Amino acid sequence: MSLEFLIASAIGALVAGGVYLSLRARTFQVVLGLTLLSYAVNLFLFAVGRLTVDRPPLYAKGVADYADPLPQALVLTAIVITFGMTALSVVLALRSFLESGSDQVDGIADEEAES
Amino acid sequence: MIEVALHIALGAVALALLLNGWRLLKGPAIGDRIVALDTMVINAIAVIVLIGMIGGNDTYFEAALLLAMVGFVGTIAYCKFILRGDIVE
Amino acid sequence: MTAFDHLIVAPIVIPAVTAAVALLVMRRRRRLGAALSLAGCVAGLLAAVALLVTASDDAIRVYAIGGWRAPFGIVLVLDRLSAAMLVLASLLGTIVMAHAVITAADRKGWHFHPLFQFQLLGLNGAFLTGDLFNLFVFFEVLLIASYGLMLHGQGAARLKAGVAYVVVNIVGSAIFLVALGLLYGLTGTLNMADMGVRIAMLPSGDGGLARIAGLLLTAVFALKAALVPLHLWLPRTYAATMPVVAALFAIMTKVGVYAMIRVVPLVFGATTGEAAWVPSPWLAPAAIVTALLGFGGVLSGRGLRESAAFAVLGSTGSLLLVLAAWTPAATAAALFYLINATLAGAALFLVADVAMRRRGQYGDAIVPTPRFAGQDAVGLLYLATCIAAIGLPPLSGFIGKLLMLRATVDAPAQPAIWATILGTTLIGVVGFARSGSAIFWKPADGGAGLVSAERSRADLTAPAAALGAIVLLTVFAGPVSDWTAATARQVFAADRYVAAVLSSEAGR
Amino acid sequence: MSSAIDLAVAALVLLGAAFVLIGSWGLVRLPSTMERLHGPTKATTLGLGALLVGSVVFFQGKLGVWTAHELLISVFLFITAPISANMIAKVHLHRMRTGALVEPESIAGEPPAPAPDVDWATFQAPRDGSSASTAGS
Amino acid sequence: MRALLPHPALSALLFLVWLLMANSVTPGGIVLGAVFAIVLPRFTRPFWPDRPRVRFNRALLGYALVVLYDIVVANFDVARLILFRRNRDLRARWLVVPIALDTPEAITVLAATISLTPGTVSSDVSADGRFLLVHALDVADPAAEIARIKARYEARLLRIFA
Amino acid sequence: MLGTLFRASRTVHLGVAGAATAIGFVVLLSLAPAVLAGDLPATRVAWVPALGLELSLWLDPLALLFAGLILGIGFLVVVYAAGYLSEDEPTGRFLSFLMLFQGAMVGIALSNNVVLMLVFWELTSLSSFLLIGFWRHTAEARQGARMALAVTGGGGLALIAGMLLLGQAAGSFELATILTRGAIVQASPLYAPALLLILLGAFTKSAQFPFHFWLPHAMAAPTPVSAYLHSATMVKAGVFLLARLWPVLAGTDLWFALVATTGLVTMIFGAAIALFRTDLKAILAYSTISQLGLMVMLLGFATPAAAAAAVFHILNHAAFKAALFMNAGIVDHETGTRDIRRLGGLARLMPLTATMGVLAAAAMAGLPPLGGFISKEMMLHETAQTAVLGQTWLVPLLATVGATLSVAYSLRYALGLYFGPQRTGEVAKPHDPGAALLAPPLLLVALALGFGLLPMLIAGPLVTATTAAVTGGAPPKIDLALWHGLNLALALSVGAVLGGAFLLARHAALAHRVATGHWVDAKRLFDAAMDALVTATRRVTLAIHAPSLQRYLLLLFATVVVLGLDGATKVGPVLTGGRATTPASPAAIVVWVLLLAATLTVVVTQRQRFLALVFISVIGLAIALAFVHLSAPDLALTQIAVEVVTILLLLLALHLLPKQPARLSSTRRRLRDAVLGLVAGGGASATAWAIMTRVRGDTISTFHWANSYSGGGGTNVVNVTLVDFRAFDTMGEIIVLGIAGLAIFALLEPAVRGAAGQRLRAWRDTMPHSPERHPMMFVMATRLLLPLALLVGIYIFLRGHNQPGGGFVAALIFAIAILLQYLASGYDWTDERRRIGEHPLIAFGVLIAVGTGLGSLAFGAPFLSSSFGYFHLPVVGEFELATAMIFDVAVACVVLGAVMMALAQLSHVAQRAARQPDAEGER
Ligand code: NA
Ligand code: NA
Repeated sequence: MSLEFLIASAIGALVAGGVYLSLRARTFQVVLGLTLLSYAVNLFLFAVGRLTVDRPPLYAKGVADYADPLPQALVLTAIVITFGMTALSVVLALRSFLESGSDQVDGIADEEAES
Repeated sequence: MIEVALHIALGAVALALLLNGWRLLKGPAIGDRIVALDTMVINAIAVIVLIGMIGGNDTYFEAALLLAMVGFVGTIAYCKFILRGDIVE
Repeated sequence: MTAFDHLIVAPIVIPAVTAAVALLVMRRRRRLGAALSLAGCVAGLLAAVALLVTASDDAIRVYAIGGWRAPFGIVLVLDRLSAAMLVLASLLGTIVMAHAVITAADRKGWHFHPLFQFQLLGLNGAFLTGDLFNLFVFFEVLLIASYGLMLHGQGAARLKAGVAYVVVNIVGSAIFLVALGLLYGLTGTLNMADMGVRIAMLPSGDGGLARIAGLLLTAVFALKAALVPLHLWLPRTYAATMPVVAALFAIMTKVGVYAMIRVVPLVFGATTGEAAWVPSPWLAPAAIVTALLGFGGVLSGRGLRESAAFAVLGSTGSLLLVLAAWTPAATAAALFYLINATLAGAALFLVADVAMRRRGQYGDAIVPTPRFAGQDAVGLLYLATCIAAIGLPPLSGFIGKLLMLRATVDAPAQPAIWATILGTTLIGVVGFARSGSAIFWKPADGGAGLVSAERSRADLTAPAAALGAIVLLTVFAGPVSDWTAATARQVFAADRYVAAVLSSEAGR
Repeated sequence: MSSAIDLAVAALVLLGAAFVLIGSWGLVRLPSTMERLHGPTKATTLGLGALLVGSVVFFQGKLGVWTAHELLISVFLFITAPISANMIAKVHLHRMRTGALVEPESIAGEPPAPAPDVDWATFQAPRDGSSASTAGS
Repeated sequence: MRALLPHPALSALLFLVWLLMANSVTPGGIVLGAVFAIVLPRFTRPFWPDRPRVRFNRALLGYALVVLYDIVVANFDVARLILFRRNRDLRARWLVVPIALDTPEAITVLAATISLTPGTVSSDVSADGRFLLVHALDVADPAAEIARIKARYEARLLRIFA
Repeated sequence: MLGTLFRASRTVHLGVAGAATAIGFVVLLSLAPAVLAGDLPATRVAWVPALGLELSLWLDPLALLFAGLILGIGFLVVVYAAGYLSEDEPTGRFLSFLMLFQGAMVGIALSNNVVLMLVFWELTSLSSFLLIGFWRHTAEARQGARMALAVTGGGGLALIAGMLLLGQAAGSFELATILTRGAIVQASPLYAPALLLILLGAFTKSAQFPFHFWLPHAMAAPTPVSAYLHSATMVKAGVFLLARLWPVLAGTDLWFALVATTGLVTMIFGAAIALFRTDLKAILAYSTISQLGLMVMLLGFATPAAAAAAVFHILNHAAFKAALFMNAGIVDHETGTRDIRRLGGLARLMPLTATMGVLAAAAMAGLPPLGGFISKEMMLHETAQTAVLGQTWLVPLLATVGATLSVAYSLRYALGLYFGPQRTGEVAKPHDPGAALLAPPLLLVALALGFGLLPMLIAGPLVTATTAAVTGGAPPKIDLALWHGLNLALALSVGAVLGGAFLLARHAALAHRVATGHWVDAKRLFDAAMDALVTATRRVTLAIHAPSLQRYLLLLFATVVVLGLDGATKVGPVLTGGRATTPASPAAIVVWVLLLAATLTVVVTQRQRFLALVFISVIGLAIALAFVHLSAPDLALTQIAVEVVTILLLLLALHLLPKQPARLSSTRRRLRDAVLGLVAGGGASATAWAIMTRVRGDTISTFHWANSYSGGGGTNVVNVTLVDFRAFDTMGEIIVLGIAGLAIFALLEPAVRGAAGQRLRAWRDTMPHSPERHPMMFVMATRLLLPLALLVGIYIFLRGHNQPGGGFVAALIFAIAILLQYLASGYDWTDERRRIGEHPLIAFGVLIAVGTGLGSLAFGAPFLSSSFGYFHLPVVGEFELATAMIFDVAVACVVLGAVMMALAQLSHVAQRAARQPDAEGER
């Protein structure tokens, strides 16, 4: 097995789990789903720089073989942004639950409330 | 010799991780799972140290250090959650 | 570099500083904070207008942030399109901010002003940047600010709608990242101009991946633009949030449209082989359904905000339908209509807000009410706004629609496009006539008038200003349409953009 | 010299890894939570300790780089690991007391009460002013 | 001096940690380390208002060596238990250790020491702070084990935390 | 124009409106001689060149005729309105709508640009909507207005399409130009669609069958409006349009088939209905439909003589129908009813009104010596020249039927109102009204009479010139006279009169049959269709837009999957590229297994939320290890730190959320989602594989690598990228985080009040709790860890530029160190010991970041340009300072502020709710 295979399949598993969970009817599961998806996305974004073992992008003269630093910078940015978004969505999910007493997002509770 | 020892060591630690994973999945008590997770963090530190040695690169030690410093926060938080529900009182 | 060259960062610096200062000041001195915030909006508008004037010489100006030249660093690009979007956003922002301050909507919750300014920052950044990842970052800025604003004032319905809005957009952002990653992996660049060039040179085995990336990007932009079937978030979000926020959001869907106009000709333009115009086959059918559902929603709306939300949806559908032809003429027409649709959509929400403030417990429900203060004036405003939104003469919406019809005269899908635009207009006319006559004409049983809290007419200012902008757009439709035509030509001359960005002297 | 270092490093690394593995094996095979809790302490202490010392020697001796971060890692682990263990034990005690445990209890059974009318802190809030109480400080 | 260094032990620890992190002993590193060693304790003082004084005496050094030694020995002991002892033969016991130490800091150090030596885990403190609940993996004689803990660790700690 | 005068007095309103109209009319009259002599006054102002739209006006005879009608009758209507509208009606509003309408109508008449004409055209629909709905409190007015808008506005939209096609075919939007290109247009493939669409516009506006139904309901408007819109002007816009475009469009078989047929059918149909209506205005409305049909039919014949007849009939109809509406209005005004069955014998009570009414009705009936007679005879004459399907008798016969019916309803109007037994409606003794109401119809009747007695003198030149303008040819020789000798037309005319009289005599019996018959009511059909449309739309809208996030996401994922498949399959897909893969070590495989197992477990145990969180931690740890293995130490650091904070956040939230909720989804749905997930995951895997196995081309990061040290002053290329090459991204990123903090604060701050506050206070955890809040060992350890962690944070921060680390991770370490205190010692204890608030941290962080950026402007460098230098201090030695580090300080400030704000707010929301002052009151 190659590292590429491991990463690609891990991305796939995380995406599959993320998609499945974010399609659940309650906010917490959805948040879990988003978390899995963001792991997958970060891994993917990282992987597009190709995989490099033991060559961290720390500049040294004469070194020509190094991991692509740019995707790493992008993933860092993405991790931070994802964290902000996760935090907000978690709090919002809680806040909405506190306000309405329901953590469902399938619209069924709303329909009941409306009728 | 070192090379071989390092790879054997890494294999052993990896096996340890696998054992942790088994306990984590199996439980049965919530405490078992938390122990397993906590151990996994410690073993992960070992993995990082070994990777650093294999690569002859001390760049990764901060990751290990950080894990040693904040890794237990998760464990504590899980425990506090079970004990008190509210982790910040 | 002259001081004037640096003006291009003003649309980002001004709101950032205003937001931070307002955040510091607001805790103790509310009025001062609000005044600062409004002043920030005006300053941003002035800067945008100055940039618009600058851009009118048809040159494409490139500003290398940090001095790192394209494609290695992030560059800001000022061309006609970005300048026009800046002015539109700033103008809308100023009007909406004025309304928020006048009606004290900014006091319904925390941090309205910082969030509002950050929202403008995100918009301006998105319009200016020439870097795809930076576009993502500014998308996130404007999105997360919009989450905060959308939830301003709170309440169960708003929170619930907010959850859906936030989650859907988070997933959208994830898809954006995947597309970005794919493009970087293929081309090794993030600069949009450079990316277009490199996609054109991809080996043929990579065409499929480039196409996937292009389509994923399209999905992301379509999600922002609320294109069917990715539109479902919009009606509830816009109807559930405060109308003043929804008014600002009128430009949010247009950001998605902007991104398509910017990215598709540049990155997936004619020269890119297998990836050329990759979103095209999907765009037009989706836009037709969007327009139908949008104006159908206007017809069936139960509240002013809901129908306004659907009107925004419908207008986006119409303009994407035209845009999907990907010709300079169609793009020019779509841009003109975009300006009108943004202002009109915002005006609809502002008028809805004014009506809600005066109708007390009746809110914005499309039901008869007893007479309320300023019924005629509000009714007249509503009428004029609907005229602009739906595209009846004499206001600019009509001109926009005519331009779009003319621009698609030779399009292969011309019958479908025309039938959609005209048919949805009719549906919208009927819809607005129903809602308007129910609210402003039909008296409720039980004669006594409503005593509303609203005594002054100050709250009519901002809607009137929005309408004034529409009137100006109508009167100066000639110059504006010339501008959009020139803009479209510039957009489609991707080689000029590429040359300007990649051969820029600026930077290290 | 070099071979001595090689030998030392190899020995330390293997020793460390062995203890890490034994610790985790203990986690798997010991009969209940409280007993399993003893496993990881090996990994934390001698397991990682030996590895880290091995690493210091390795970098110093093989690459000529003096690194001491490893010692810091141990410092932090020595501070944090007992806390983790303590908290997990509390979880176990708590679950045992509230009857939430479905699994076999510790072979040690229920802990004896420390003294008449005094109970363990997990079951009885620490008394103000006592050294088990952190309130007010 | 007291005003400058409210907690000399902490400052010393910080200084040491800084040097360890910096990985090298340069003049610049020493200056920075000194600055942080002085500033951080003052900055974090509200979080630990009445830190006990720690004495730098032989007991401290002796304690450290004893603990390190015990850790190594206990590791091998417990390794043997894990590898070769059948579960049903394990003599796991709860030990109730009465403690004479009277500050939470000192009790914490004692409890941590017990946990760090494999085979015993400090599980709880009594509500009155006078007993430590220790879980032992395999003890034949609980009373002897309690006495060992008190003699080996607590006695020394009593001298360190005066 | 009058809008600004809303509050002025009624007299002022009327004065202004009347004067404006009169002035317009006078100006028109002054230009008339020249126009009739062949002059073509025109003016043009550019408006939207891109559209071919310009404010281009001209005044040819046809325009003159229509504008004259509009302004002349408009003036009379204003005068009439002065008498008609009571004091308490909002005249200002009324007149401003009326003037808007008038202006739009004049605009249609004078437009020399078809796009401009469209603008005016739709404006008339809009303003008539407002006028019809003027009495908005009545349901009929509102419905009538909406219906008129829907039908005429809708037709207008078709017209837009038609006109644009016409312009396209003709190559110009200039009317004068288009009119000269009839041959080109008729040869164009666009001709048929253009014609159809234009006719749709014309027919709806002119209430041609089957679009006639809106017109009677427009009668809900005040009578002056009816007189104006529905007789003289708006409805004639369609006729005008046909006349206007005659040279380009007329003359083809298609034209004849569509226009003449529609006109003929409408003429008969409208007349037949008019005969059986009982509301005066309804009678007049249907008569109008019929008369319009007549004009349309004539234009459909497409001969110059027919055109002349149409033109003359337009004049006649304008005169007598406006007079009749005003007459009906007087009757309504004086008697309080418009029901013809409740009225009769009014001639003795209201002699002047009666005289006018009878004369106008006679004109409508086509009786000599009124103008109506002449034009009707001209019409009959033209029909006699027209053969359809080879039959010469068919058209004249049908036309005569129409004429007969019109005689009948006209006589019914006159006789039923003014003769026979006296019935006076609501009022005992109605009488003639004042001059304001009488004068305008009087003038119009006089005109109608004049058209009969002195046709050539009054109308001859106008009709001639207009006909020439319509046909676009030479002025025809026309002879308007009452007597053309004994001919077929006269015979038909006489027949029509006799037939009409006969019909009227049998009216009662016929009316009974009509009343008892089952008739399709177009209005009811329209209403039903509209209701069905609204209901269906609402149902569809609600069904599609159900408030289900699941649906939103399902569609989003499905769309992405479909688009991805489309992208991948259209061109020959190449999955695996040429890059050599990297063999995986056993450790890597183990970590992979753990990740997969944890992911699966999260999915399986999702409803046991706490457990799911534990496994989330495992995934995070595995990814951190992957980053270490794959040469991304910075990412590993960040991942580790973020993971901790995320878990704390999730646990805090989970505390207040249901912990093991019931399952909601059906098995089918779960299966569906699982399949979708697997497809999406498979796609993601394949894509990732494809990209990872491709040989990496030239990337811009080569530049970053090469310039990191020399240009950015740091060896950690990732960090230099973050704080220098792409510092702009980072600025946006910290702003995102700052906003998240602010938004979370804004969300949670008010959460302790209202419904949420009540719920928080009522909330009881179901799990049994240990009484111990702050475990001693934990508290003590965290207090020791705080300075240590801060030190590590500082270290990580300082080294970030050259080694893994940086402001973000440092700030997270600070945050975790402080959060540990919260965890150990509680919120209140920690909070009162904190030194800096989160708000200022975020604000200053943003300011520092922007300030760093602006600082470089002072040196003439672009925004966010970094600089660095190496300095030497005694003792300390050489060290580096870089502006990028100031930027990193900003990063750290915002991150610390935002993270602390999020977690601190979340962590004590329940306590705050409990402390809320109104907490007691609720119980
Ligand atoms: Na121990
Ligand atoms: Na709490």
